[in-house]
Amino acid sequence: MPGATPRNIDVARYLDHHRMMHRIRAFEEAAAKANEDQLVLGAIHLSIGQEAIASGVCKNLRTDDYLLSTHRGHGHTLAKGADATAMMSELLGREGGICQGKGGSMHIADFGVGMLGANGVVAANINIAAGAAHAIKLKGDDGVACSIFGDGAINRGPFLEGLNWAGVFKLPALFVCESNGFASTTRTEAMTSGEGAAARARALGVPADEVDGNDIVAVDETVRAAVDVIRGGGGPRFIVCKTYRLHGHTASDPAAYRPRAEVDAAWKNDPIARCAAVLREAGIDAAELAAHRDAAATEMNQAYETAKTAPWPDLALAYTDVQDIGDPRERAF
Amino acid sequence: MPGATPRNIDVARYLDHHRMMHRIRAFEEAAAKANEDQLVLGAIHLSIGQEAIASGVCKNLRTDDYLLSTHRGHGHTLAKGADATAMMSELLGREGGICQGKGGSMHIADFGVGMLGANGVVAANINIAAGAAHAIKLKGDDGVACSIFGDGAINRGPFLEGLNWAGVFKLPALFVCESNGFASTTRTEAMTSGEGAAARARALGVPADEVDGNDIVAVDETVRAAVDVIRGGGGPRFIVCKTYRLHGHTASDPAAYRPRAEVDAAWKNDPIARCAAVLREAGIDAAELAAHRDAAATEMNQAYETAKTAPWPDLALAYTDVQDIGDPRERAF
Amino acid sequence: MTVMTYAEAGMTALAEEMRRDPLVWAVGEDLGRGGVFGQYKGLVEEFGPERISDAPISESAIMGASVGAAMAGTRPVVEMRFADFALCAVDELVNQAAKARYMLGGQTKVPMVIREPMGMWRSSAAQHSQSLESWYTHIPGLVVAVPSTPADNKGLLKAAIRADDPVVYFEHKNLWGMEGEVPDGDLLTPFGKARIEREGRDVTIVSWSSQLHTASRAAGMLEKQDISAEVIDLRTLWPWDRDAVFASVEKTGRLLITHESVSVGGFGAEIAATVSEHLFKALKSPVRRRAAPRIPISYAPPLEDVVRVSEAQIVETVLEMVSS
Amino acid sequence: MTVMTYAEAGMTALAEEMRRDPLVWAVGEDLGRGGVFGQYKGLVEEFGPERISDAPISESAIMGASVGAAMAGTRPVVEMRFADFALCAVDELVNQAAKARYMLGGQTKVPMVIREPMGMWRSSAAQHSQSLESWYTHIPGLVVAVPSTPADNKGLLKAAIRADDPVVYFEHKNLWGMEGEVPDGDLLTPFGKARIEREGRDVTIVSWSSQLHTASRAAGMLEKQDISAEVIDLRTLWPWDRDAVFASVEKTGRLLITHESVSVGGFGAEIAATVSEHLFKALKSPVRRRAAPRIPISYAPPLEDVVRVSEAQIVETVLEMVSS
Ligand SMILES: Cc1ncc(C[n+]2csc(CCOP(=O)(O)OP(=O)(O)O)c2C)c(N)n1
Ligand SMILES: Cc1ncc(C[n+]2csc(CCOP(=O)(O)OP(=O)(O)O)c2C)c(N)n1
Ligand SMILES: [Mg+2]
Ligand SMILES: [Mg+2]
Repeated sequence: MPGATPRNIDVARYLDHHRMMHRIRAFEEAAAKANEDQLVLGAIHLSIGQEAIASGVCKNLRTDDYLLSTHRGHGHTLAKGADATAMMSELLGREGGICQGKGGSMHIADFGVGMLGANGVVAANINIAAGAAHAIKLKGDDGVACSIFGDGAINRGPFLEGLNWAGVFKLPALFVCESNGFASTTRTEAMTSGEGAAARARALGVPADEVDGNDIVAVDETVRAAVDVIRGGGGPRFIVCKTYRLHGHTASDPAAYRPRAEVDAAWKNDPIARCAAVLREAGIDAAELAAHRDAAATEMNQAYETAKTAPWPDLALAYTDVQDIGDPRERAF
Repeated sequence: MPGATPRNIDVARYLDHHRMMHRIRAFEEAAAKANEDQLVLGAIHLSIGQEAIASGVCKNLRTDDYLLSTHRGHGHTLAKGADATAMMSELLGREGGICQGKGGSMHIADFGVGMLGANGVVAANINIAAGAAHAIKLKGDDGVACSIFGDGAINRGPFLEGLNWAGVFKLPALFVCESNGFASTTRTEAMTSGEGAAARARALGVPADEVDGNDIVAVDETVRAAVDVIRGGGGPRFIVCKTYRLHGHTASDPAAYRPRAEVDAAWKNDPIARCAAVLREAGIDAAELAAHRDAAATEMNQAYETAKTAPWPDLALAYTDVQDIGDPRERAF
Repeated sequence: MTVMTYAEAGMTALAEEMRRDPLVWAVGEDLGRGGVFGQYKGLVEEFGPERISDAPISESAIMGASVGAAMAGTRPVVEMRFADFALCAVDELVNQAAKARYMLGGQTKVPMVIREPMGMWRSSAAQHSQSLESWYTHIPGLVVAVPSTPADNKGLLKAAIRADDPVVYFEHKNLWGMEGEVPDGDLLTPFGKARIEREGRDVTIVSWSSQLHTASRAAGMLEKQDISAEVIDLRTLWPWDRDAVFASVEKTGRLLITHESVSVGGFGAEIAATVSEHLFKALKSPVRRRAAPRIPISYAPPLEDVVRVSEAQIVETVLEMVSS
Repeated sequence: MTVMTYAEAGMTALAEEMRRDPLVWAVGEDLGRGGVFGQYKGLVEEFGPERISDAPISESAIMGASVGAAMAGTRPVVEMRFADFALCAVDELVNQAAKARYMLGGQTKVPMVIREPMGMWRSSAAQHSQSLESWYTHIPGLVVAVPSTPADNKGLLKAAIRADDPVVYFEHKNLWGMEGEVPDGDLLTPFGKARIEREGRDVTIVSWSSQLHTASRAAGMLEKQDISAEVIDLRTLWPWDRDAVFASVEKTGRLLITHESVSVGGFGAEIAATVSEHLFKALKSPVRRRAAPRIPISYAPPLEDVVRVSEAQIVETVLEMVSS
C-alpha cells in the first residue's frame, strides 16, 4: 500500500477523518443504490475514491467559512457539516430535501454550515468563491472562502478570471483542484496544454501546492498550512490534489472507456484504506475502524430509508423563492 | 536613445519597416485630425508608439496568413496590406469604406489580405484566431493565424481557453500581446496577478518570448523565428511586446490620469526614431528617411481628403449581408 | 424510408454531410466517445478524431474557435451539450458569429451549426433544462431551428450544415429516443416552411420541438369532443412560416400557441402579436398562449411538472376559446 | 428638487445608498477614474477604492464574483460598461444569479444590481449598441429596469440597490447628458409602476428608455393633427405595469408599442400579445409595434438610422391606426 506519511499524527483528528471518509463513502454507496432503485431522479456524480480531499479540506475550515462545490459535491457537503438525510432526500427530490427538492444533487447547499452550493456549470463556482472571499474582505471578517473543482474545470475561462481576481484583490480564498484524471469520458491530460493546474495557478500569482489527494495526512497538513496563511491575510492559495475517479462520471456510467486494470490498480490506492493503515500503525484497533464503517453504513442506509418514505414536496413550493419583486403566479399566458 | 540592436541588418527590410511605421503613424495622425474635425463617427483608438509591433509582426506573415486584431487595429491592418483610403473612408463611415461603412474603426477587416477583422470585444479575437489556425490545420495548409491583443486582454477567460486550445491541437497560431501598460484608464499591472502574459502563456504550454516592442529589430527577428517554428509544424508561439501607449485610450481621451513626465520619457523611446537610428547607423541618409515620413504624410492626408469627399453609403446596404436565410426586410412590426 | 430515432437521424445527417463535404467537422466535449447523449456514436471511427473532435471544457473556445474556423473556410458543427452551457459562449455567438458578416461589410460568412440540446429531461433542474430559443430569434444574423421529429432532425440538420449562416440548432433532449420514418438520402428540409401535423377547422395550434407532440395529443383529445384542431409544427423560428400560420388562422379563426419555454418573452408572444395584428378581423377569439410560468425549473417531478404545459391545459384553453 | 443629468442622478442614487448602507459597493472597469461615461465621477474619493472598485477586464469574474459577494452578505453594484459586454457573463447572470435562490431552496438571495448601459449612441456599431432588455424579461428570477429620465434613474437605481433580487438595470447611453428635475432625498421608485408621460384619448403609446422621448415627441406632433395620444413610460419591464396599460387601452381602444430594440422577439411582442388577448373586445384597431428591423446596427449614420424608429414613423403608424 503506497503512501508513507509521517506517523507522528494527531490520532483523534485522523479518527475523525476516517469516520468522515467512511460517511462519505457510505453516502455515495447508498446514493448508488438509490440510483439503481431508480429513486434518484437526475444524474448524480459519485466521489468514491476522492474522500480524503473532502475530509482533508473541510476539517480545516470553520463552519462559518464558505465552501463552493461542483456537480461532484456530496462528499464536500457532508464534510462541511450538512445532514445526510436532508441531502439524500434532496437526491430523491422529496420533502425534507436540503434544497426543498428544488435543486437536486447538483445544487446541494447548506448555508447553515457555510456550504453555498454545488454547481451544475463546470468552473462557475470559482468566481462565486472569489466573490464570497471578496465579501469577507470587505466586511473585515477573518473567514475563508474555498472552491473545490475538477481538473476539467481548469480549461474554462473563469479559472483564469477567478484566480486573477483573488490575486489582484489579495482575497482570503482557497482553491482546490481535484485532479481525478477525467472530465466525463475524456482524459483530462488529452485536453490540457502545459503543466496543468498548479503551473497555471502560479502563473496567475496564486501560490500552489501539489499533493497526493489519496493521502489524508498530506491533504490535511497542506490545507491546514494554506488556510493559516490565508486567514492571516496572506492572500489566496491553490492546492492540487491528485486522485482517481474510481466510478464512472455519473452513477449510471459504466466507464467502459478505460481499462479494467487501471481501475483495479487505482482501487489499491483507496484513500480510506490508506487512512486506516496510518491509524493502525498509530495503534488503533481494527475493530474500531470497522465500527466507523459500520456506523457510516447504518447512518446512510437509514438516510436512504427516511428519504424513500418521505412525500413529494408541497406543490406550493414551485412558486416560492423565485424573487421578491413581481408575482411569479401572475398569469403570463 | 535606447535600444542597441545588432547592426548587421538587412537594410532593405528595415527601410520597408521604416516606411510602414511612418505610414501607420501618419494614418493615425490623419485619423486624429479627422477626429478633431468631428468627421470620425465612433470612438477610435490610436496605435501611436506601437508601430514597431504592427510592422514587425506583419512583415513576417504572408498575405494568405490570417490576422485577427483588436479595437486598436489600424496599424495591424495597414501593415497586413490593407488600403489606407478604404480604411480612412471606413472611419468616416463613407462609401468606399473597407467594410462599406457598416463596421467602423473597431471592425476594420480586409479579407483580401488575410485580415479577418478588428474586434470591439477585448480578447474575443484570441479564440477566433485559434479557430482560423484550426481550419488551416484541418485543410492541411501551411498558413499561420495570428492574433494581436493588449495586456488588458490577458485577464479575460478566452485568453486561457484560446491558448489551451492552440496548445492541445498544436495549431499554427501566433499570439502577440501588445503590452502598452494600460487598459483604458487603468494601469494593467494593478489588475494583473502574477508575472503577466508570458508566464501565463508558458503555463498553458505555449512557449513565449518577451521583447522590447519599440525595437523593430527585436520584434522582427523574434517574430520571424516564431513564425518559422509555427509554419514548420511546431505548434503555437507567444510573444509579448513591451511598449507604451503614447496617446489616450481613445483619440478623445486626454489621459490626464498619468504624469506628463512619464509620457515625455516614453516619447524618447519612439520606435520610429529608433528604427531611423538603426538605419542611419547602417549608412542610410537622413533625407531618405525624411522622405518616408513625408510620403506617408502625403498618402494619409490624401486618404483623408478622399474619404471626406466621399458620399454616405447607399441606404440599401443596411439590409444586405445580414444572412442568407430569411428576409431581413420582412416587416416585423 | 428507414425507421430510426431522432438521435440516429441527427447522426445520419451529420455523417452524410461529412461524407459529402470534407470541410464539415464537428467539435465538442466527449464526442470521441459518442457524445453525452450518444448522438455521435461511431462517427469518430469513420471520420477520425480530427473531424469528430473532442474539446476541452471551454465553451467560449468551442464557439469562438468555430467562428474563426468558419471564416477560414471550414464548416464547423459545434456541440454545446446542453443549451444551458451555451450561455458560457454568448459573446462568441451573438457578438461575433451573428454579426461578423454584416460588420465586416460582407467580406465573410460564418457557416456554422450550433447544436444546443434543449428542454426538460426529467429532473435535470434549473441549469440543465432551459429552452431559450426565443433569445436567438431576437438576434439579427442567426437562424433558429427546432426539429420535432426524426425526419426533421435529419432534413433540418443537413440543411443547417449546408447553410452559410450560423444556425442555432435546438434538439430536444426528450426526443432523442423517439422513433420515426426518415426518408433515405439527400433530405434537405427548407427553413421557414412549417409542417401541418394535423388538419383541422376550429382552431389552429402552433408549436414546435417536443411540445408539438403534446399539442398533437391534445388535438386528439379535442377530436373526441368534436373540436377539430389544426396543429402546425413551425420547425424553424427564424425564419418562421407566417404564410402557413396565417392561412390556417384565416380558416379556423382561432390561434393557440404552446411552447415549453417561459411564456413571458417567449416566441409565442411574437407569433401572437403578429397574428393579432395582421388577422385582427379574422379572429373569432383572442390569440392565446400556453407556455411555462416564469419560474426556474425544479428537480422534484411534481414541481417540475408545474412548468410543463399538459395536454389537459391545452384542451382547457381551446375549450375556452371555442366557447367564447 | 434639483436639476441634474441622468448620469448625475445615477451617481446621486449610488452615493446615497452607499452612505446609508456600508455593504453596498460598486465594481467594474475604470471606476476609479469615474467610469467610462463619467457616471462614477468623484465617488472613489468619497468611498475609497475598496467600495468603488476597479476590476480587471474579466466580465465573468465581475459578474460571478458579485454573485458570491451577494450570497455572502454584501450588495454589489456591477458595472458592465456596455450591455454588449455583459454577453461575456451570461452564465453568471442567468444560470447563477437568477436561479441560485430558487435552486438552493430559498437558502440565499442574490441582491445585486447589474448596470448595463444600452442602446445606440451615434456610430458605436454592432458590438456597442445593442438593446437586449427583452432577453432578461424571459428569465425567471431577474428584475428588469429601463429608466428614461433623471428622476427615474435616481429612484429606480436606489430601489434596485435595496432590492434583494438581481436587477438588470439598463441605462441608456444617449440619456447620460439629459437634464431634469430630480427629487432630493430618499426617492424610491417602485418597480412595476408605469408613469403616464402624457395623457390622451385616441391612442396609447407604450415605450421605455430613450425611445420614450421619441414617442413623446411624436405625441406632440400628433396633437397638432388633433390626435390625442397617451404616452406611457413602463420604467420596468419585469414586472411591467399591466394595470396602467390596460386602463389606458380601455380608454383609447388603440395601442402602439415602440422600442429601440429589434422588433422580433422584443418585449413589445409580449405587451402586444397580452393586450390583444385580454382587451380583445376593447380594441378598435390591431395592436401595433414599431421597433427595429432585424438587422445589426451599422456604423455609418444613415445606415444606423435605418434601425432607429423615428417620430415620423410613429406618427405614420398612429395615423394608420386611427383611420382603420
Ligand atoms: C460549462 C460546462 N460545460 C460542460 C459541462 C458538462 N460536464 C459536467 S461534469 C463535466 C466534467 C468535469 O470534469 P472535472 O472538472 O474534471 O470534474 P470531475 O467530474 O472529474 O469531478 C462536464 C464536461 C458542464 N456541467 N458545464
Ligand atoms: C469584453 C470587453 N470588456 C471591456 C471592453 C472595453 N474596453 C475596450 S478597450 C479596453 C482596454 C483594453 O486594454 P488592452 O487589452 O490592454 O488594449 P489596449 O487598449 O491597451 O490596446 C477596454 C476595457 C471591451 N471592449 N470588451
Ligand atoms: Mg476530473
Ligand atoms: Mg494595453
